[in-house]
Amino acid sequence: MSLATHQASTGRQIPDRLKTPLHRFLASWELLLLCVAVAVFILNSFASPYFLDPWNLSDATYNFTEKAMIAFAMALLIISGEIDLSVASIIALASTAMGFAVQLGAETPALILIGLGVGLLCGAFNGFLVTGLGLPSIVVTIGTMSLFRGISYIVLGDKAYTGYPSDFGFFGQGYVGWVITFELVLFAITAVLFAILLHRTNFGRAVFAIGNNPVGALFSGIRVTRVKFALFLLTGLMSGVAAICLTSRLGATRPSIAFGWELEVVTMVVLGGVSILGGSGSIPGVVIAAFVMGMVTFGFGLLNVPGIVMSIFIGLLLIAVIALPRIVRQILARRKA
Amino acid sequence: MIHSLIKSRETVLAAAILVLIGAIASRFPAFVAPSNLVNVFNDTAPLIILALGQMVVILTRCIDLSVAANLALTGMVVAMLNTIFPDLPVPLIMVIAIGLGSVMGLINGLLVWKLDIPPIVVTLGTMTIFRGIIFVISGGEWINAHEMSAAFKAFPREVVFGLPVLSWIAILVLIGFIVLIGRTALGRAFFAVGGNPHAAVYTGINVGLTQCAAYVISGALAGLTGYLWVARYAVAYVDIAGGFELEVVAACVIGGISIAGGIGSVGGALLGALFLGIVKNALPVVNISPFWQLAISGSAIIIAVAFNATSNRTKGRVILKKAEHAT
Amino acid sequence: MLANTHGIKDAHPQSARGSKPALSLTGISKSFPGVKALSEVSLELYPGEVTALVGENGAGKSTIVKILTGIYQPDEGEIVIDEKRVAFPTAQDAGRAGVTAIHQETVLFDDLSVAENIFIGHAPKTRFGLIDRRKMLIQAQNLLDRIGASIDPHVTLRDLGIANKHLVAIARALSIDASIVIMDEPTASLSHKEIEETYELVERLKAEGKAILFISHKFDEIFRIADRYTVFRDGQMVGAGRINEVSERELVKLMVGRSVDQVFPKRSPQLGKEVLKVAGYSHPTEFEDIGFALRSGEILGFYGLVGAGRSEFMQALFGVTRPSKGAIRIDDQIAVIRDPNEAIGHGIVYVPEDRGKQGAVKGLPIFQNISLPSLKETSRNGFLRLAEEFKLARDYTRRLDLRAAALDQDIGELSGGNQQKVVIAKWLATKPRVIILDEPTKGIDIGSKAAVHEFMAELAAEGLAVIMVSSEIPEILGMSDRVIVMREGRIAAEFEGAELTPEHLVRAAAGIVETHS
Amino acid sequence: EDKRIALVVKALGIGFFEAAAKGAEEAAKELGDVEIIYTGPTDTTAEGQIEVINALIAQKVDAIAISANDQDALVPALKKAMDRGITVISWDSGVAPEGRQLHLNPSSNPLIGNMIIKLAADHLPDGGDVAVLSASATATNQNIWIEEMNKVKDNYPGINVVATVYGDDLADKSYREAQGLMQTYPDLKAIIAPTSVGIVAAAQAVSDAEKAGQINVTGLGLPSEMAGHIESGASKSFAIWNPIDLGYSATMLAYNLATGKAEAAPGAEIEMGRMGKLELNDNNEGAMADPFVYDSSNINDFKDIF
Ligand SMILES: Nc1ncnc2c1ncn2[C@@H]1O[C@H](COP(=O)(O)OP(=O)(O)OP(=O)(O)O)[C@@H](O)[C@H]1O
Ligand SMILES: Nc1ncnc2c1ncn2[C@@H]1O[C@H](COP(=O)(O)OP(=O)(O)OP(=O)(O)O)[C@@H](O)[C@H]1O
Ligand SMILES: [Mg+2]
Ligand SMILES: [Mg+2]
Repeated sequence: MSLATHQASTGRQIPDRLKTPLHRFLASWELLLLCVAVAVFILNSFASPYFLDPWNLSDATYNFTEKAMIAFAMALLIISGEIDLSVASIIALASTAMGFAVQLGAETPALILIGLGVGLLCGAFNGFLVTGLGLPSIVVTIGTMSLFRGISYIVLGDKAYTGYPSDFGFFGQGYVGWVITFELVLFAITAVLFAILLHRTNFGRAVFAIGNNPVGALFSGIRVTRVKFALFLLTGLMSGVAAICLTSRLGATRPSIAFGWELEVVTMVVLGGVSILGGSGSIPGVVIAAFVMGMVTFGFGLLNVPGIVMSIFIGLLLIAVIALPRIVRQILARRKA
Repeated sequence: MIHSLIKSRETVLAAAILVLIGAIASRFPAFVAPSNLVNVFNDTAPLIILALGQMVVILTRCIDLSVAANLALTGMVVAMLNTIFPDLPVPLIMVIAIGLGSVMGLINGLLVWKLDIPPIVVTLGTMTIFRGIIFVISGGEWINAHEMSAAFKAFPREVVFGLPVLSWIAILVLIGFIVLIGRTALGRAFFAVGGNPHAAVYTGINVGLTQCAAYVISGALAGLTGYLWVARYAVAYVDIAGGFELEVVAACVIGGISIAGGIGSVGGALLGALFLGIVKNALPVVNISPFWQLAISGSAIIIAVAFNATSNRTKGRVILKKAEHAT
Repeated sequence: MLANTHGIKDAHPQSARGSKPALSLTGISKSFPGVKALSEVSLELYPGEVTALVGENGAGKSTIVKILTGIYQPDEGEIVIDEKRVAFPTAQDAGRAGVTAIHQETVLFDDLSVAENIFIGHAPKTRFGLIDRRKMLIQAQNLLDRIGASIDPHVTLRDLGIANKHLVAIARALSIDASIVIMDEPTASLSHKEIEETYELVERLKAEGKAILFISHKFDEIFRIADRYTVFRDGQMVGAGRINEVSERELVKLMVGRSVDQVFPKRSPQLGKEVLKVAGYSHPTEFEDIGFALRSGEILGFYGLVGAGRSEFMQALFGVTRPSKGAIRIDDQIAVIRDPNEAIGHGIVYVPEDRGKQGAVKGLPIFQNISLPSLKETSRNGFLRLAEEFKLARDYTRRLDLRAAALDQDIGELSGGNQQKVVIAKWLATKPRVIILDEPTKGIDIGSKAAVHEFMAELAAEGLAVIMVSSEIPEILGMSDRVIVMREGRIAAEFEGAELTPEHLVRAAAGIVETHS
Repeated sequence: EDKRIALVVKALGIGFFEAAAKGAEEAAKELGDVEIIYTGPTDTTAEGQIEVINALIAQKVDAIAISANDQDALVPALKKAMDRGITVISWDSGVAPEGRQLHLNPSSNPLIGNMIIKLAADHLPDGGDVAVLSASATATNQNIWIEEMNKVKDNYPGINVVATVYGDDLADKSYREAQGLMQTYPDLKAIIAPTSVGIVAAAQAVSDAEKAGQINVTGLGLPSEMAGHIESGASKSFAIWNPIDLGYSATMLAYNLATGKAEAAPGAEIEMGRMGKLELNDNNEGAMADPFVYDSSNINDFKDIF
């Protein structure tokens, strides 16, 4: 355009960036979390002689892999300003559907399609209620949390589905090589995919824009409802993936499967530095948070600390990790004043 | 205009409740017997009290997920106190319960106010911490009916003018809230802070302090309910009222309290709690298989919220004269 | 309530000249991360006098207002009121010390009633310390009557238009018994009639002996109502004095550090072929039967009183809301626009009026705001290319003379005017064919305003079709080739060439029958 | 070196299991070279138990004795434990045969099923409506007992089982369910709660409704928790096996298997200290002892013990 040059002469040169990438990393949440993770690792290896054993560490990954895979999708959803509290119930429903199919003689490939399909359907239902009817997601998903698991109870009652085909066990129990489990590999792959999706694509940018200002995003030509709907689908899909892994690992389905996981998933996301108010967060942060939570629970498990005492620690960690930087900032500000 | 809007929302909910009761009564007349309705109300009283506390928190754009854990911890503490000092008078126990609940509310409030940590994170954290503390102080042991003093257990059950004390307490709290919300500066500040926190600063309202006050109120009520709960069910253990926080939030939202803050009413919270309470009480009466209960309450929440949202869609401004007359 | 005896006794407006300042600021500094918003500025306000504070966007005007009302704390410096040094930890402290303000943004509560909005924080109380609702409503009604606003105090604020909300903000400011009244661009979102009423109000406050700080980018009003002026440039105080001792040119020069041509750009419109034709566009409740044609290179003005439905219509054209009837033709092809994305696809873009909500995505950096609607161009196969985004942002921010610390700075940290520049830049970057500008210079300083006008002219010259919604008559007259006047959701009149006079516009906008006032 | 035996329970904090842990400690003291690890998840889920089991495998404990939250879902984890050379037995609430070496039933299931309905019938000479308040719908042992009860209910003419409801082993939910039963069935004469949580809550609901004496709450409960209700008359009698004995026996069995002193096989008889011998059936299951009935005549002797 001709006037670009014309006006450029009057315009001031604004630098692209105020801080170098290294600067930003040094002040980042991820670095803080990484330090916590390293500290937990070191503490654990001193506290228990059993910790630094490849097989044990490999077993320990089950404490977080399935939850983390949901947490990646949940991170995107929370960044966009929504939340899905029904994820654990989606697992229950998807697992029930797979169990039902097994009774009808379904083989592993069909089971996988069913698990993913039910996850997608549940996600679509949530997405429709939130984007189609404009209802607040936190409430909608409290409702579907009861509804989805409720359907499992209707179908299963006090029964359990068992008898999954033996090759189905691979997803939750199989090893890819040495101590590397299939779930760990799946976890790593989904982590990379979600990191790319959120941080390197237009879709990811739209997610951030929506989380910061949904109206502004709409006025900028972003199809807000579509993006949000897609995020609910994605969360449903990842719950389906988790359902496959967990069902395969347990080899059985009961309606109470994965009870209470939604809060652990949300905790993981928040610990990972995703703003619960939407608008900011990162996948690497969630990955590190998953490791931290997994290692803390495993480390305490090795010391036979009861789960509930562990949860005190997770609760303190959640608050402390978020509070510490703020306290430090306040002290620095006061000293400067 | 806002009054008529809120009124209409409440009327819709009240009508839904009446229809629900009517439908149940048509097949199970015993359900609407006064004695049973008293029972249902009494059963719902803890939910009403907690929903009112939760309401002020939600009004200020916060959320308190720690209410049930607060309730359980306070309940455990007063139950343990009762076993150690069986002669402690009930009023003193209630003061202790309210005080302890307030302190826990204050912890939430200070974390939100002074450290600016998002409310859902704070209360998610304190929820697990409070539960854990119960385990630590009780060693995981239960405190059972026979370990509690008779006076301790009797108070909430005492019937006064045909209603148990538990119900009367809920009614008193309700009246207190009508005054607090409608007629005090603090009550209006809850709306201001939630409606537009940015603007609240400009009007000199201390946003953090107001939110903190909301948490203290919610905590105090959770503490009070903690004693009532433990005394009524005559048992205290780590998991009492587990998951109740979601029910409390659901009651608020069904009652039309906007999760985005700034919108809501005492009547709404009451009706939301009653709605859930009636559904819960009616299911076993209507003899629906226990396996259906979860799905039905889930659907009820979704339908109520969807209904509420459509009946409450803001019409916005109307420019055309013609349209103005038409509506 | 306003005419407190205190004010009348202490200050004699006639003899105010040379009297002691009611308020004086000295050596005030304030820094934000990366920006020094104010450095050692001083300012004095006198009872019974209006001091105009002028300066470019981002000069620090609103910052000083916020310091004076307890919203920000200064890093250094002192505030003296009635010869006493004071500090305002909260907004209520400022109110108690007799300082009240109408802020630049309307900071009110959508879900509370008008009366509550006016009195929140200092509502009248009954004997028992409870809020006296009846008294509150009566006092609110009185205040609204005083400023000539016909607003029902029972109504929920959400149901009011932007202009009426602003009037409520004014009423609120007056509900505080203050000796110092600050007005930060009070007329920016008001239309002709309300602006006149605001001027009358200022006169009355003056007569009551109040010291008034008046911030504005509109020079005609500054010269009309101010007694003194103070100029800020880049966070520093660069001049002050009596208004009758300075000329408009000098003031502008002080502000921008150079002289600026204030006349609207000369244009010789080269109208091309018709790009947009709207026929019978209707909405169930907001507008009806809107039809017009727009040619490339043309600037079409939309004038009307606030609330006439212009923005509502423009948003329908942009696909935010759906019309109930009507059709759009682009390049003589029927076009269906169901959402903004499709509008952008058709080359129609909209610079919204409500910058904070609809324009800027606060929380995202400047460069990402600019690239947001152009992501299809800057990305490859859906993958981001940051270098392209920065390039786009550099090009367009430079063209609009943006003031910012860096392109990766959060847009929310910019001053209002600079945010508007980013929003305009983001739309220009999509290389649109039709650009709709809704109050494009609202709250923009004079230098930038001229730049925006010049820009519009150049865009039109390049063959863009421009629709400009404006409530400022000089701007509408100075820029438009043709003007459509809207009234109550309908087209009331259309003017062109010699018919384009202020009288015509005002009469058409007001509806001839109602011109008795 | 000490043998480390893990006693894994459904959830920590339940009185019944705390008592079992006491029994395990008693066995450890008797054996001398045993260290007991008493552990379990926070709430009664299979996933929680799996995490605990993984941690125990990692510590290379010698034996795991588990009361399972889910008879199937724990199988893969327990199999892994056995693959790594850990002795696995289940007690109280069982695991499917492929996931454990043997299962110790507190008592024989038919005996319990018969016992709970007999307790109700004994106080209803003229017959009447009775209802069942169970734990969660997924609890293995409760379901088996109710099934066994239904098989023999025709032996008690006049006793009419009108409903089965679930209190999920939550005091408040059980309380509400009991209330619901009283409302739905005005002629209800007895509530059978084969769960220690449910029976207390039901008894409380009955006394709150001032129906103590009209409705008899019975089933399986702990003397310490039921003492008050026996006194008030809300419950005339109830049964339980001694959880201390159960923990003791489980520990003894696990020890004997882990040290190779015995082998789990159909028909085998395995020593369990003072509790005698466990006889295994074709499923490698055995019953410890008969349930014992508590009423106002003997409750005071036991209420301070467990
Ligand atoms: N909260 C904040 N954080 C960071 N920077 C800020 C903040 N508020 C203001 N600033 C910066 O301070 C400077 C002064 O802003 P201010 O709003 O006072 O300008 P102004 O003179 O009122 O401009 P306008 O005429 O556009 O309203 C600007 O550079 C702005 O970017
Ligand atoms: N009830 C309302 N509350 C808040 N904002 C509203 C309301 N109604 C409309 N608005 C917004 O206010 C602006 C006014 O739009 P409208 O088209 O009605 O008037 P207009 O002729 O553009 O007048 P002006 O823009 O000068 O106020 C629009 O941006 C619209 O979204
Ligand atoms: Mg400003
Ligand atoms: Mg407009």
